[in-house]
Parts: sequence; structure tokens; C-alpha cells
Amino acid sequence: APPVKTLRYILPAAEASFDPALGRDLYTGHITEAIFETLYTYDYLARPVKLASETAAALPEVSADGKTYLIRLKPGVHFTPDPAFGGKPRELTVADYVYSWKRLFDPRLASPNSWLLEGKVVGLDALAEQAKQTGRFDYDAPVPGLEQIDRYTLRIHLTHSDFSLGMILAYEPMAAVAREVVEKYGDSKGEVAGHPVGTGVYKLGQWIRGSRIVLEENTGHRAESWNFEPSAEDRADDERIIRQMQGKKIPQIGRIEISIQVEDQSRWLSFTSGEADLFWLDGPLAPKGLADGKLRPELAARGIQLSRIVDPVLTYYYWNMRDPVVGGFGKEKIALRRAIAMAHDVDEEIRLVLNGEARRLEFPIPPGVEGHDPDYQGLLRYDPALANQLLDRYGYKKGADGWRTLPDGKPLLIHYTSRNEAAGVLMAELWRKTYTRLGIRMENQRMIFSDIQQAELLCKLQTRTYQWMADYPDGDNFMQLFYGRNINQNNNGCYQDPQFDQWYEASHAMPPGPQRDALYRKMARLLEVQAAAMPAYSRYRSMLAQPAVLGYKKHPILHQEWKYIDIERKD
Amino acid sequence: MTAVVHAGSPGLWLLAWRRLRADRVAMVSLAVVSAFLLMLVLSASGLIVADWEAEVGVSYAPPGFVGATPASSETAVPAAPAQALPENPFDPLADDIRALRAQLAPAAAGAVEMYGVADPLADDMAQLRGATATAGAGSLATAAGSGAATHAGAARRPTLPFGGDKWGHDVIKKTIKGGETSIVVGLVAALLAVSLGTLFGALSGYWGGVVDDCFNWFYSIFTAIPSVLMILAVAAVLQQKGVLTIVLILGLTGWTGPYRLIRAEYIKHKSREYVLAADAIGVSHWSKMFTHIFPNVSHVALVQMSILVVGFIKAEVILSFLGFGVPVGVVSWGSMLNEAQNELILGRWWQLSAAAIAMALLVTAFSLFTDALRDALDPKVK
Amino acid sequence: MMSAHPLDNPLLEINNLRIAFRSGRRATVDAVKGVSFQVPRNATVALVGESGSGKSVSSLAVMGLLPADSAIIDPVSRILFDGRDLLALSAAERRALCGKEIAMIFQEPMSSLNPVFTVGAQIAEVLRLHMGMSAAQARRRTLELLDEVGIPDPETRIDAYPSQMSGGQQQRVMIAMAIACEPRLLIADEPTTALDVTIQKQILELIARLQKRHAMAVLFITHDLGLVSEIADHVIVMRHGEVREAGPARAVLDQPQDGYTKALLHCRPSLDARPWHLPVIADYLAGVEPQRYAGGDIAEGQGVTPLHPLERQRGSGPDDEPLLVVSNLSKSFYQREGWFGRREFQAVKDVSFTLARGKTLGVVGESGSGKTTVGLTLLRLHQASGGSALFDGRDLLAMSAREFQAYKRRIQIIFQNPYASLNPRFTVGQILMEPMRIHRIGAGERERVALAHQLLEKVGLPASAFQRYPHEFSGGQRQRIAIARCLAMKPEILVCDESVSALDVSVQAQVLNLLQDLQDEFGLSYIFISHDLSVVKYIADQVMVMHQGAVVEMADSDQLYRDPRHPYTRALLAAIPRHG
Amino acid sequence: MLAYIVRRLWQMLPTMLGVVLLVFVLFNWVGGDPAYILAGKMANAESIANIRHQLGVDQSYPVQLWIFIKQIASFDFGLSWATGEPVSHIIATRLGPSMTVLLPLTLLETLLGIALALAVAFVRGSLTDRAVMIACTVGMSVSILVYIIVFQYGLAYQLGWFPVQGWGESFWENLLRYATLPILIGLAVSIAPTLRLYRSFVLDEVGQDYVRTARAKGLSERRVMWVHVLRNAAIPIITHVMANLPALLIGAFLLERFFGIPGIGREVILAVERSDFPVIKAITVYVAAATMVFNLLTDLMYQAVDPRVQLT
Ligand code: HEM
Ligand SMILES: Nc1ncnc2c1ncn2[C@@H]1O[C@H](COP(=O)(O)OP(=O)(O)OP(=O)(O)O)[C@@H](O)[C@H]1O
Ligand SMILES: Nc1ncnc2c1ncn2[C@@H]1O[C@H](COP(=O)(O)OP(=O)(O)OP(=O)(O)O)[C@@H](O)[C@H]1O
Ligand SMILES: [Mg+2]
Ligand SMILES: [Mg+2]
Repeated sequence: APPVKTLRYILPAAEASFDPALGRDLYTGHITEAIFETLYTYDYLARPVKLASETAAALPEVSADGKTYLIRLKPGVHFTPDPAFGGKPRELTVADYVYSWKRLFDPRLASPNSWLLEGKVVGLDALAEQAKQTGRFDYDAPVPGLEQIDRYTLRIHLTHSDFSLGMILAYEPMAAVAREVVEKYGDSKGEVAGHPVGTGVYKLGQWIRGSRIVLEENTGHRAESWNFEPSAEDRADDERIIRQMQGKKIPQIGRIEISIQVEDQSRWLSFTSGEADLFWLDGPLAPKGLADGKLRPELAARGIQLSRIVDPVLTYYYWNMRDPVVGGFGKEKIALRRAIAMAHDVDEEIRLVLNGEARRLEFPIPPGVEGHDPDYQGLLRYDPALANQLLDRYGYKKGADGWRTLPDGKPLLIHYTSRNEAAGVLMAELWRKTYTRLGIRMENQRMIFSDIQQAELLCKLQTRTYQWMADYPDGDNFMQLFYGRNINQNNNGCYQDPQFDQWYEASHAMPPGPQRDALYRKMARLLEVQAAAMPAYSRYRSMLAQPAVLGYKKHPILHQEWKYIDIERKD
Repeated sequence: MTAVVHAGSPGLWLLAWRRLRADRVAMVSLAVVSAFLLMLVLSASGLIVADWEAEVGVSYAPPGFVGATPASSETAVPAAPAQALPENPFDPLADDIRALRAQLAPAAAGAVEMYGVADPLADDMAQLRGATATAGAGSLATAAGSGAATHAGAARRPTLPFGGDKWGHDVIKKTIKGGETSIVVGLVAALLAVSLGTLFGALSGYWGGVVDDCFNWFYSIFTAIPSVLMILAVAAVLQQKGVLTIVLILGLTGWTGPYRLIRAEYIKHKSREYVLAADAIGVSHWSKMFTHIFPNVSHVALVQMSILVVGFIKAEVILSFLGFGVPVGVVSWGSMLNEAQNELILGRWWQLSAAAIAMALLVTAFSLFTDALRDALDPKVK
Repeated sequence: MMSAHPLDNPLLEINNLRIAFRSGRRATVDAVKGVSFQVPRNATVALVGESGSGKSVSSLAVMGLLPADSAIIDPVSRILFDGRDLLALSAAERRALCGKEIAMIFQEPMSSLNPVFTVGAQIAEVLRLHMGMSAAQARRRTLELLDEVGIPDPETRIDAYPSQMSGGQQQRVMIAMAIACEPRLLIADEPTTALDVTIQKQILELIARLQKRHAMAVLFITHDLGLVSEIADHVIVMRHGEVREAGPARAVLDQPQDGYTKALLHCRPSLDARPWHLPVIADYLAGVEPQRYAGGDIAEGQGVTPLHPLERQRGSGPDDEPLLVVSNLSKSFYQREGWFGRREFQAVKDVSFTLARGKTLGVVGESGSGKTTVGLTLLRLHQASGGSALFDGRDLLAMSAREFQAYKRRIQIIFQNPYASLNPRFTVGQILMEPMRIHRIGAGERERVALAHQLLEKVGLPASAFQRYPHEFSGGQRQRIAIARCLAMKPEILVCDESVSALDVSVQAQVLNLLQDLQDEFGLSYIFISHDLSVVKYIADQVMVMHQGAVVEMADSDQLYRDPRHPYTRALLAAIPRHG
Repeated sequence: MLAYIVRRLWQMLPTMLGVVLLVFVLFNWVGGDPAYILAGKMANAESIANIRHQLGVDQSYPVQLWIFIKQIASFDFGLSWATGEPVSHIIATRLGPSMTVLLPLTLLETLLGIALALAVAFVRGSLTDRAVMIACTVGMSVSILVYIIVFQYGLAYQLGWFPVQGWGESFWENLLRYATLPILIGLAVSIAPTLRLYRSFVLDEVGQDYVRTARAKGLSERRVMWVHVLRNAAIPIITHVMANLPALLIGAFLLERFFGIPGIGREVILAVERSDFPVIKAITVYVAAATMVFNLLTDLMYQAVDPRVQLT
């Protein structure tokens, strides 16, 4: 047999639970995505991204009102052999999906992903409610909204129109796990953290926790071959990839060796000394690999390849609308927030804090996501002089010490919260410059993540830089960040405006299209004039690949593309 | 140090001082330490490096003796145009803004499509923009940038004497300012730790019995828990981040060393004949503890203090690494080293070197001085 | 001053030995300033002199053990051992001599033995090194040696660690180690000062015996001339790094030529006489020789301290006024043992005595017999386990702490070690004024300062002492400061715990004279603790002999010395070295 | 002897109780609330309450404390909140890598420290002595962070003498390949203070009378130092080594992070970042217990080395 091709990869943080239902970080997502399969996935090359089938036979058949989805499964998909199945492969059926989705609502498991289906499927919430009362989830109770027509066919009945369910079904937590496995290996919560058994292209091989994860090819995986169309956006590059890969068996790489390296320096030195084949070039290291967004010549000369995309992530600043100092809809409060927004130099932030690794974004939906408007012009432009005048006008007078006070003469002090790590410090330093520019005193509160999350949920933070990464590439996933009913959930700015909520609810029921986009623009503008939040930028994702890597192109939504690529070492 | 020598009891301290004087290494170290302290006083009183936050150079300006790097937009901030623009001298994108503004000015907000959303501040903005367009330049330039941090008008320099950091701060000034924080943290935290340790050690060693058991209990708990965890735990309790917090973290976790030594000294001394003699003439317990015994063990406290100062200056680096460093707007050697962590692989060695060298210099001098001090104060050597 | 009789073929010959120590960067201090003497083969030479006179330094120079980094031996110096100049030898040659040809015994047996090796291993080490013995041979020889120096049960003691042996035994081990290779020269540097008189006697006899048996030369270093007469053939007297007098022992002891030698011989109180005042060295060195009188020393005051022509009378009488009546005083210490148990150790057992006003009670006994404990317990520095101490009819031991505070003024103690009892961080002024402040003696600060100066004058210290620190004074002066501190409170009873034991004979005489003067002047009562029987005989009216915590005998001092009843007292008295 | 050990173990109880209380109070009460992390990015009050319930942190403090104590008594700390891995497994698997670095490091440091200390003490007072001591002081004054960054960059990357980082499966591979540079850095950082300390221990002994006796016996200087002096200096050295070991377990977290060593120190920092209390509590309790046991061991070793020590 030919030698097994091996790809070496680096993750910057330790993995967590390998149970997809409990997936909450994208590093672990890399692994679970390789081991488990969802019904749908995304086309490797298509841009903007396009849904494709994974274990489903075809894309879902959606009714005109967007309330019924008919899903057909590919026959002959098998879970990898495991003692839980008597050591044999076990065929995947729609019951496995139904079971996996029900799991999200099991109170014992306390999955952080239940929101994906919450309030959507007819009868599922009632079952969840009942489980909450009894403390036990009845997996055998039928859910009217999840109609299993046969082993391979499922019809989903939704409570209200939703045209993005297909994308949700492509999201990692919706992957199929086998009930036998959960029952055999589940811990007291019913979590299978360390024994992943899926239908995916890879299965877990050797594993040293927190240090090294090896994935091996699932040789029993259904036969697939590489066959993709070039995208319109970068056709030339895609054609090169197609030349390299077309017709090959999936996967080409039989073994993925992942090492976990926390420190930037270690990671970079590892990659450049050839100990890794694919490398996620994140912020602090960007200048080492890139100059002006392009691969540095010395790296290019070594044949290193760069794949750079804009991540579907929105970074924005919010001010807590319920805060007595910065919050509220009064004109003087709006003026304060707008002045702050106008005094903040986003370009400097991109340049210095992110090392140029982000693209300025004025619209709250990032590029690559359904609903993004590339032509939208922001209102909150950098203009500190104007900002100062605005403050003067609204009575934020400067005291003897040079610092401004509130219009009622009380001291004005802003608490900017950031995380307890290097990036948080940088961010705070930049914001301090902004506030100093306005003559406003700022203090930086640095907290650990859980404390921030807690304060945020309770609407106790004053202001902060927040990032939202698309769970699925639809604008709804971003606009819900400002929806009034999501306060105490993830509307961290605690923004609630009846007009906005009304528009949001209307947009929620629309299929993607110009009509919904128009509504989104209004919503974006409303956010701006009230200065409840200010969109700032989307990060670039720059991936470096060693010369031996073939067919590599970073996908905006998929965590990794291992099964689509090949590697040909010269030696 | 000299103040202490003369203030206390001239006899023995003077003797120690003479012995120190004879030690050349000690005197050189003392000179270095004094120089640092002088720098600390000057920078704390704002006589020097008050403007360390001024962004005088381009981002990561290399040291003057190395020479400027060929400009590439990721390091070099485009210097403000020579004829400072009246509209907005801070703006790196001044040209675009000017173009945009020229386009916007006539109809104020009208140029931006509002999609039917009403702007509550539309009138204000229009008026202010109008005023801006007509008013002279100067008034606006001064209206902005009140906090004095930004060093705007002047062009940023491509090189700085010992390089610049991310923001373009002068690394030398930053190092001096950082030294101020680090040394103050070291000194105050050591003072706190030694005071606590001495007080507890004195009570424990002198009284013995239940008091001793009690303090020993605390001591064994504090030493049984690894210091890193202890630091993280104390840091978690003291939610507020600030220099005071660092001092408290270090002080509250660092008292065990002095405690152990001082307690041992008190146990030794309390049965010494001079203490018995004091007892025989009717001296009170308090006076025995602090006027009789303490001066005799104070050298231990002093040496501990200087050892801890060194230790704490180093510990601050690790605290910074763990995210419990100084707050924003304050700089310390720890925060500099931590910031510079990733700069070395980017080929920007100057901030790392500046902080590391300054720290090494002070710490070396302090340690050598401590060694000499310990010898000078050691009763055995008399 | 060279020896009067140069020997033909001495074993060791020291010629013009000059040794200096570095102090500071360039300064040096001369410790030995041109010393010359000889040690004949197969004889015992005593090297005598007060503390710091250069005895040890000279002997260490012979061994080549001076600290290399600070000691400088002048190149003119010669140390000839059997004709070879030791100073010209290489380090290896020197080592080959040390332990084999020349061996040394040190003053402190405990600290001179390595605590973590068995005594057997330490002795065997020399044998294996110099005699090339196998382990088994060395062990056999070690057993013989231990037996020879009188260690009981050598078979088991050979595997004991030094800490498991008594001081006397440790010193015997040291001696065994020194004679292991049958050296030709044995240097014994104050081998008995750390030991009790009874043990001291045994050790001296042992050395004398070994010297005969092995035909060694012995250089015996001591500061006590009293010892010399018992063992030495020749005597060399040193002072301030110079030899003052040298010669055959008889001659030097009977007809001392040098003033200093004379002083050494006479400053020590003798058992036979009790002069009104003891002579001090200054008397002799001033060149005025006090006349010998009835076995004691008296001198006509010719510009020097006038000496009283009479002997003192000591003893108790029926009309003595009892001041302190102690009955059945006991003190136990407890040690943890086993799980919960504690072991009781009775340091003082049922001690009863009466102290009369204006009189001195001497307390003698070997080390550890409970003398200090009695004193400390009376002052409540230890809590008594039983018994009573009636002072003016009130029981000191039963009072509350508050009541006792007032009595602290009336009963005081001078500690065994004067230096340790003075707070080194206080000036003499602070030391003297602190008790005055506590007990509100003197109306104001100014008056107290005046009082303190008076006290200094009384104990014979200059007024400048007020500003100085204890470490700036000599041992005798420190003892005076301690006395002055007690006097500040004008106590009625003064406990003197080994007040003179740590002092050189000359200083000892000064302090004893001072104590005597104060008693004469203020009518103080002393409890005078000492292990030195001559001193006690000199100063005490009554003597109490303690042994293992109990009083074995109590009598008027003259009576006790004349007619000791208890066998232990007899043993003690027999051990006192006598000369003359 | 046995009675002594039993009594000492018995005496550890109050200290352990104190440790438990302190850990409990600090981390349970004032630390962050892990439910907010576990709830994910769409957390709401209800789901948080549910998670708190599942974790048992909604119970009253006394009950939680009782559970904690039961966990300690049964050596079962349950599952990590962040990864679902049994805590006992975490400790068992992370200990090996930590030890692979720490034991050789401690061994080398001690041996090298002793050898150098004796050598330096032999030439005490000389120019060499002073120069070495000053060099040590300079070496000590550089932050470990700088050592790691510079050594990794210079030795591993630029010169390629060592792998930049990593960890394998076989013990020998780890020890000889991956642990070498971390050990070297650890050595570079610790040898200077160790040497200074040991030198002072040795010098304390060199001044003792028994050394003079040994010389008087005509022993060679080497034997005096290596046999007589060392055996006595061993006592403080043992104390130092033993007291340092448990703390080092966690203190080496910087090395572990930079070199990708899956050890205990890194795990603790990670657990703190994730508010993973079961892991924090377990590691703290184990390290505290180890510290106390090591103290006991130290005392037992004293007796072996020094006959004067009587354990009662
Ligand atoms: C190398 C990849 C990553 C980079 C460069 C990165 C960078 C950042 C940055 C710059 C922020 C903003 C910091 C702040 O707001 O304080 C952030 C926030 C965040 N990161 Fe990441 N991140 C990465 C991977 C991850 C992963 C894998 C997770 C999953 C656990 C994650 C979870 C978060 C979360 C939840 C936030 C938002 C918390 C917040 O608002 O601060 N990040 N990330
Ligand atoms: N290592 C040393 N460094 C400096 N001075 C020293 C040293 N050893 C001895 N001296 C000095 O040398 C002089 C003679 O000391 P030596 O030890 O010989 O006295 P000694 O006659 O043996 O006295 P003692 O009876 O107290 O033992 C003293 O003044 C002492 O201070
Ligand atoms: N604090 C104490 N704890 C335990 N035992 C003690 C204590 N103080 C003294 N002892 C013991 O009590 C006994 C008597 O001691 P004490 O000091 O009274 O003897 P001494 O006659 O003064 O001896 P020396 O002549 O050596 O001064 C000794 O065996 C000693 O070990
Ligand atoms: Mg001597
Ligand atoms: Mg005594």
C-alpha cells in the first residue's frame, strides 16, 4: 500500500469536549467536524458560500411558506465500528438526527446549542419543557414537528417561516451521534466527551489530551470523489485547485496530526521550521507572514502559499443602553455615544491592534454572509473635532482638570471592559486614546471571560468591543444581536427599540433577497443614528500552507478543509 | 538606605555602613540602585519622561543606530502632511476625508442615504458641520486632543534613539516610566510582605503556644498552596485591576518567608539573656517585643525586604503574563516584556532588550547590594 | 624575650614567628609579633596567656591551619619540626605530617567532631590515611585506642555519634584521634576549658599518661597557670602576641620574673587565703610588686590601689537577719514523648536555704546541676513547680504578676554572660535608664541621666560610656555595665550567675573586688553562683553544693572547704588544680 | 518512628482543612461563575440556571463544602467542567510529562549546584569566586520569560539544535528530544540562585570547627569538602530541594506552555482561565498534600543524614 499521507496542523488552544452537542469553541469544532457529519455542508469552492449536501441525498425541499422541510438521507452511510454496535459499522438513519437534536434539549446535558432549534420545531419545545419539569428527557416521545417518514426520509414542521434552517442543519452541533454510543459511554450528564464515534471521513486515533490529536482516515467511509466547480470570484485560482484535485478520491490525506501550541512564538517557529503544513496566521504574527496583506517575498520564495479570506465575523463596539451614564435614548446620551464613536479611530485599531488583519466594516453584516451590503456608507465617521464640538454642544463641559463632566455636572467616567489578556490590553489602550481625545476619563476593567459574560448578560457592562462569528452565513444571525427580546441572551448592548424590533421580526419571516436587504439597511442606519453600537471591522483569516499542500483554499464557514486537500512531499 | 543607617542607632549601623563602604562592589551597586531610585523620583514627580505617552515615532520605529526600515504601510504610519490640515490633524486618512468632506459639506448629512431613518441629531450635526466648514482652523485643532496624550502636529519620526513600540512611544522613556512602576511595586509590596511577616513572626515567636499554633496554621496553609495558584486566587478576590492590586497580591502571598525567619529569630531571642534581663527589670511584653528584640532582628527584616524587592520586581513580569498586570495607561517592565514577547520573532528586539536590560541591571545591583548588606549586618562577621 | 636555655635538638623550634591578619582592604592586624620558643622531645610544654594573646594562632601556624585568605605569615618566620622548615613545605607534604607526626586537640570537643559521622569512622579515617590500614585493621586499632583513652565499652561506643557522648567522652575521642598515629608532637589547645572540673582532671591525667607511654612531646595551651604545675615541664607565658617569660615549670611558677607572670599567678583567688581585696594585673604591670603576705597578697598603696592589710572573715552568725527564706523550691521541665506523653525532668529538687541580709550565699555544682535554674526561678523568669520563697515574709512565687512588678526592683540578677544580657542595640545610657523609667526612679529625665552617670562612676566606667554600645566594651567592662543596671534599682538581693566565669583572671579579680565593695557599701545580699570553687570560697559566707538538682551540702564556706562531708563535695574539691 | 509518622500525618489534618477551606472560599465564592462560559454564546437566564443546577453550584455553600470534602476523602473529584474528562485522569496523565521535565531538572540542578558550590567554596574569597557569584547574580536578574523567548528563538529555531516544541509518546523520545531544551532553560534559570544558596550552605559548614579537625588530621582538601563538608551541608540542601519540588510542579507552567508540554502547570492555568473548578480544586489539594508529605519526607531524610536529629 502507498504510504499514508500525513498533514500536520496546529491549534492555538486546548480542545474541549468532543461531543458535538456541547461544542462551543471553534478549535474543538475542527475535530468534531472531521469526525461527525451533518446533513448539509458547504460547497468547497463556491463563493459566496453555497449549501451542499453531506449525509443528505440532496438539498432540502422547502415549502413556499418556509415552514416545512423535506429531507432525504443518503442510504449506506455508516458509523465507524465500535463496541457499542457490537464492533460492526452501523447504518445512519434519520432517527439518529432526531435523537441528536433532541439531545440538545436534555436538561442534564445542558447543551449551549439548544437555541439553534429553540422555538422552531413544532412540539419540540413542549417536550423540552416537560423534561425540565421532570429532569429527564423522554427520547422515545414523538415530536410532531420531526416526522420520520422512513429510515431515510424526514419532514420537519416549523412553527414559523424560516428560510435559513438549511444552514442551521449544516452547523456542527446538529451532527448525528449514535444513541448506543451515548448510552454506553455517556457520563453522568449523558455527555460523550472523549469517545467520539461518527460517520465522518476521519476517526480519532492517538490522543494526548491538551497536546496532540491524531485523526485517521475512516476507511469505511462512503466513496466520494473530488468534483467541484470554480467560483466566479477567483476563477483562476480555483481552476488551479481543480487541476490539482479533480477526480481524486476523498480524502487524500490519511492522517491528520494536530498539535496544540498556546504561545504565538512557539507556533510560528514550528511552522517556519517545517513542523506544520497548514498554519493559521493570527493577529500578532501577521506581520511576520504578510506585508500589506500579501505574502512576504521571502516566504513566497520558499513556495509557501497564502489563502486569505474575510472571516464572517463582525467586530463592533456597543454601549450599554441601560447604563445610567452612556445608555438611553435621550438626545444628550445619543450625542455622547456618537461623539465617542466618531472619536474612535477604527483604522488605527486595525493597523495597530490587529496588525492590519481586518477589513473596515460599516454594515453590521460581514462580507460573505447573506444580507451584506458592500455599498453601505457608515454615518459614524472618524472626526474627533466634530465629536468634541458635539459634546460641547450638549453640555459635557470640561472641568478645571481638563476632563469633561456630565451635563448635570457629575463626573464622567467610562468603564471599558476587556479580557484579561494581551489583546484586551491593547484594545483598552486604544480606547483610552479615544476617550482622552474627547477629554473623557476612562478606566479599563479587565476580567476573565466568565465574569465578562456574566456582567454582559445582566446588562452590567458599560461598553466593550464584541465579536460575533457567524454560526451560519445568514444576516439574521447578526441582526438578532440587537433584537430586544435577546436582551439577557446575546443582545449585550441591551438595546431595545420598538421600531428595530418590528423590522427585525418582519425580516425574520422573509426569505433572503432584496426586500430583506432593504430592511437590513434601515435597521443598520437606525443603530447608527442612535449610536447604540458601531460596526467596526471583520477579521481576515490568513492561512499559510507549505509548498507540498495541494488544492488548499480557506473556506469561510468550514472549520477545516482537510478532506478536500492533498499533500505531496518532495522527499 | 543611608537615611536608615544614620537615623537608627549609629553604633552598629554605622559599623555596617563602614563595612559596606569598604566593599567596592557594594558601592558600585549602591550607586546603580541610587541612580534608579533617583530616576524613579524624577519620573514620579513628572520632571522627566512625563511625555512618555507621546507618540513620537512611527509604529515600531527602530533604534536610531539601526536605521529606519524601508517604509511599509504596516509599520510606518503615514506621517501627517507637512502643512497640517486644519480640519483634522490626527487623521491618517486625511486626504480621503478631505475629499469626502468636500463632497459632503454642501448638503451636510444629506449626502448619505438614510434609508428613511430619521436622525435625531441631524440638525446639530448640520450646524456643527456648517460651522466647521466656515470657522478657522486653529480653534478646532485645540478643541480636540485635550488629554495631551497624542503628540499630533509634529511628524512622526522614522527612528527613535532606542526604538519605539507599537504605538510609537519612545522605548527609553517607556523603560524609565516602567521602572518607576516596577520599582514602586517591588518596594511597596516588599514593605507590606515584610511588615506582615514581621508582625506575625514577632507575635508567633514571642508568645508561642496557641498564638504560635494559630499563625503556623496559616503559614502552613499558605505554603502548602502553590504560589501561582495563590496569586491567581488572590487576584480573583481583588477584582479591581491596578497597581495597588499587584502590590496586594504580592504582599499578601509573600509574607511567609519573612514570617518564618522572624519567628525563628524571636524564638531564639526571647530566651536570650538580654530579654530575660529586661523581664527581670519589669519591661512590658510589648516593649520587649518591639523595643528590645525587634532592633536585634531588624537586619533579618531588612535583608528579607531587599530580597523580596528583587523577587517582586521579577514576579511582576509573570503577573503580567498571567493577565494581572498594570492597568492601561500605566507601564511597567513586566507589561513591556509581555508586550515584547511576540516582537522578537518579528525582528523587533528593542523593547524586549530595553526592559530586560534595565531590569537585569537594577536587579543585579540590588542583589549584589543585598549580599553586601547581609554580610555587613551579619553579627557573625563582627 | 627568648627562652633562657636554648635546647640542643628540640623537636619543634619556632623562630621569630610573625603573623598578621587582614582586616579591611589594606589594613592588617598583628596577632603574633615575633614569637620564638622550642618544644623539646618527649616533654610537656605549657603555653600560657590571657585570651587573645596569640596562643592559638601560633599553634595553628604549626599545623598549617591558619585561614589562607586572611592570615599572613611573615617570610622571616621559621617553624622547624625535627629540623624541617614547615613553612617551606608544599601543601601535600604538610598534610602528610599533619595527623601523623603532629596532631592537635581543640578546645570545643563537640564542635570539633564532625556530627554526622560515627566517632569510630572519624578515628579510623586517620589510621587508613596515614597508616594505610584496611577497614578491618583500622577498626581494631580504633577499639584499642578508645579503650586506651578510657571510653567505657568501646565495642558499642565506636559506632556512636558525637552527639550521643558526653563532653568528656568527646574530648577523649578527640585525643584518641590525635594519638592514633603515635605523633611525635601533640598540640592541645585549651582541651579542658569547656569541661567540668572533675572531668578536666581526668583529661589532664590522661594526657600526662599518654605523653609518658607514647613518648610524645606535648604543647599544652591554656590560660590557667593553675593547671600548668600539674603537667608541664616547661612554661612559656605569652601576652599581646609576644613571649613574656619562658623556662622550666618549677622555675617560672616559683620565681616568676615577669610582672605579668606574677600577676597571673596571684590574681586568682586562692583556696588558702582571703585578702580584703584581690590584686589585679595593673598592680603588677605598674612595676610595683605587692608583697606576699600570709599566703595572700597585699600591697602598700604606693600610687596603686590600696590593698587592705587584713583578711576577710566570712561565715554566718546567729544574729544574721534572714532576708529570703526559700523552702522546697522545685522546678521541672517537660519534654514531649511518644504520642501524648511528656517526660518530666526535675532540674531543681526541693531546694531550701536562707539568705541573710548583707551576706553572700555561694552556689556551686557541676554544669547542669540546676544552679542557674534556681536563680531564674527566684526571679520568676521560670515558673516554679513548687515551694516558696519568702521575701520579707511575702511569698515571691505566689504573687500575681502585678504585685511582683514592685518586687522586681528589690531582687535582681546578673546573668552568666554579660554580653548576652545587654541589648546590643541599646546604648549604655538607654540600658541604665530603662529600669529607672519603668520603676519611676528619679524625678525626671535629667535626674535619671545624672543618676546613670553616678552609677557609671560607681562601677568604675568613664562618663563617655553613656553614649556607647555594649560591643565597644571589654568583657569586664560589660560585666560592670550589667552590675550598674542592677544597681540602678537599688535591689536588696542580687543573684550573680557565673558572673566571673567567662572572664580572664585579671578581669575576674576586678569584678570580684567591685562586687565586694558594693556589698560593703550598700549591704547587698548576694546569691553567687559559680562552678569555680576558689572564687566561691573567696566571696561567699555560706556555700550550697548542688548535684543533679538537689542540695547535697550546705555550710559556712571555711567549714565546707576544711571539712567537706558529702562525697560529691569532696570529689569537687579534689579536682581543683593547685600549685605552689 | 512509626508513631512519629502517624502523628505527623495526623497533624496534617488541620492544615489540610485550612487548605480546603481557603480553596473553597476563594474559588467557589469569589471566582468567576463557570456557568456563563458553559452556557455558550446564546446563554439566557434559564439555561444558566440549568447549568448551575447540573454542576451543583446552586446548592448552599455548606452542602457544596461537604461535597468537596467527600470528594477529597474519596479521591474522586468528578469530571472537568470544561472537557468532561475525569479529574483523576487529568492528574494522572499530566503528571508524567511534568515529571519528565522536573525530575531530571531537579537532579541536574542539585548535582551541578553541589559540584559548583564546592568548587567555588574551595576558592572562596578569590577573584574567581567573586566573578562567579556576580555572574550568577546577573543570571538571576533576567526574567524567565526572557530566557524562554530568547532560548527558544535562538537555540531551537535559529540554530535548530532542538525541536521548537512538542511532545511525543515514548518516554525516551520525550526526555531526550522534547524535554531537553526546557530542562536546559530550567537549568539556566535555576542554577544561579541554587549555586548561590548552596555556596552559602557550604561556606557555613567550612567555617565550622570540625573542618579544622579534619584538616588537622591531614586529609586532602577534596576529601574534606566532598566527605566532611558535604554531608553536613546536605541538610539544608535537602530541605531546599524537597521544599521546591511540589511548587515547581505548577511553577513550570511557562515552560510547559511555550514548549507544548502537557503537564500539570499548564493544566492549572488553563483550568483557571476556564473556571474549571473541579480541576483547580483537585490539583490544589493534591499539591498541598504533596507539599506536606514532602515536608515529612524531608524530616525523615534528616534523620538519615544527621544523627543529631531525633524524631519524636
Ligand atoms: C486563533 C484564533 C483566534 C483569534 C485570533 C481570536 C481573536 C479574538 C479576539 C481578538 C477577540 C476579541 C477580544 C476581546 O473581545 O476581548 C476574540 C474574542 C473571542 N474569542 Fe477569539 N480568537 C480566536 C479563536 C477563538 C476560539 C477558538 C474561540 C472559542 C472558544 C474564541 C472565543 C472567543 C470568544 C467567545 C470571544 C468573544 C469574547 C469576547 O467578546 O471577548 N476565539 N477572539
Ligand atoms: N581568623 C582571624 N582573623 C583575624 N584575626 C584573628 C583571627 N584569628 C585570630 N585572630 C586574632 O589574633 C589574636 C590572637 O588570637 P588567638 O586565637 O591566638 O588567641 P588565644 O591566645 O588563643 O586566646 P584564647 O585564650 O581566647 O583562645 C587575637 O587578637 C585575635 O583577634
Ligand atoms: N528551659 C529549659 N528547658 C528544659 N530544660 C532546661 C531548661 N533550662 C535548663 N534546663 C535543664 O535543667 C538542668 C539545670 O540547668 P541549669 O542551667 O540550672 O544548670 P547550671 O547548674 O546553671 O549549669 P551551668 O554550670 O552549665 O550553667 C540542665 O540539665 C538543663 O538541661
Ligand atoms: Mg585560643
Ligand atoms: Mg548556669
